[in-house]
Amino acid sequence: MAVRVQQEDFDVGVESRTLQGPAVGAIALFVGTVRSLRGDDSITAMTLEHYPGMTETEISRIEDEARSRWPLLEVRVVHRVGRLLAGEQIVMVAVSSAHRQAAFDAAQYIMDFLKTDAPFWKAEERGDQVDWVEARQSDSDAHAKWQLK
Amino acid sequence: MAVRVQQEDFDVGVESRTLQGPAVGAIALFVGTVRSLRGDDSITAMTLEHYPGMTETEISRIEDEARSRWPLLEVRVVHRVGRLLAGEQIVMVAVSSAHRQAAFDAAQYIMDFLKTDAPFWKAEERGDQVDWVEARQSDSDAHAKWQLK
Amino acid sequence: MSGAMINVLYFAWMREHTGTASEQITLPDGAKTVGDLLPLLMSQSAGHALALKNMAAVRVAVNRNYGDLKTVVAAGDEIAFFPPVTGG
Amino acid sequence: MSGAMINVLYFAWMREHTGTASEQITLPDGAKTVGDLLPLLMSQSAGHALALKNMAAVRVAVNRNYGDLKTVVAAGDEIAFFPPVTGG
Repeated sequence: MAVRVQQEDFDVGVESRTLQGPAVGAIALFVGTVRSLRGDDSITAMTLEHYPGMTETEISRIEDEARSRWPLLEVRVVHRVGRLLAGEQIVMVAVSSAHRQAAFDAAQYIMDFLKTDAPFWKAEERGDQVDWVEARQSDSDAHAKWQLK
Repeated sequence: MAVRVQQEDFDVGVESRTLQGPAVGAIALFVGTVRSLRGDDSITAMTLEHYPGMTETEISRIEDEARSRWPLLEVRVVHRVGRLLAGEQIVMVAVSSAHRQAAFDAAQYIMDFLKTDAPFWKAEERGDQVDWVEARQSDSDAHAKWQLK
Repeated sequence: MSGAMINVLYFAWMREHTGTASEQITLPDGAKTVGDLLPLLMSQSAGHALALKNMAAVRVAVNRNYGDLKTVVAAGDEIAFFPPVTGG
Repeated sequence: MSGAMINVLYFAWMREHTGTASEQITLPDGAKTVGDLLPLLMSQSAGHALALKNMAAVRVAVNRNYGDLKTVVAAGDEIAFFPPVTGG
């Protein structure tokens, strides 16, 4: 299965190599990390929760949509759950294709839909305070732009 | 220096980690590999030559242009030269930013300009035959689209 | 007769408000859709009422597929309520 | 008097055609631009003439910056001729 939800960290180099193959000329990867600095603010950690079963289903559906739009070879999505410290890796989307445009577009498409459709929730820690993150309008906008294409 | 031209292979995981920092939320990476299968055809290896001195200057200029368009944190370009076998990594472009859109756009921009402006040349091996690769119109088109934005 | 059961899940701040991640409820007589379940669910506790009072801010899944208040429910279904997602 | 020297580089198939990666030439009297160098360069060998006959298919750099046939050259300059690039 091309989708993994796990507590453990992942190695982008190892993942990238598993996407290789004789027809592959391009691999696009995206890594999301726990951003500590937020203007004057900073967070020390976050905790990610998800809906087991539905998460994998949704991400596979997003992958299928991407494959219907672009000639992709391999697709790999790894998303961590549990408590992650500032700077840690959260998510990786990696796509291989013969040419770079398809790989870039598909990686971006999968991230945009993952952000709005995959059932994950983040709670951020600022010192002793823990707050659930609110959904961002910019993510809905990024999702919506694909409907126009 | 954010640009390296080298014969040795590189590890995408190691490179990705060096782009991390407290303000980073997104890392976009692209890896180009030696594609063996070309329809009914296949290549066994390629040899890359470049113009030492000018290569680094051109890629640094492309990086500066990208930084003037998007709020980027770290930029890393590694390009291999010499003889590479089918399936080997050729080039990596990696960009970190607070948010994913800037990282994706900048990685794609840098790749598009690297393809048309950085002085590298490829010769492909098919059995005993060695041919210099001709520049692709699609790369000029990818370059040209940025002028419209 | 023993009523038809459905399983209800809550995530993130909705789980915290309701105080439960998962509860079995009996499908009320005449209930056909997710919306028909809300009066019963909101009567479970003050926290349930708070969690479910603004359904415009809540997403619904039925058997792990996105739905809405008009999605049909049947015995054995898994109904999930959760805030807009924030992963990635 | 000893002429002002410039260094000329060739890459990829142009290097193979000319049989040289780098050559020192004396800046011809009155030569002000890259285009003014072509007659001398093309006279070096049949391979040179072949390599430089279709300048629409050739890119030019002067001191490691892109230029064209109208770019001004001076003593000590490094002039490079190469095909459209194919890296990445």
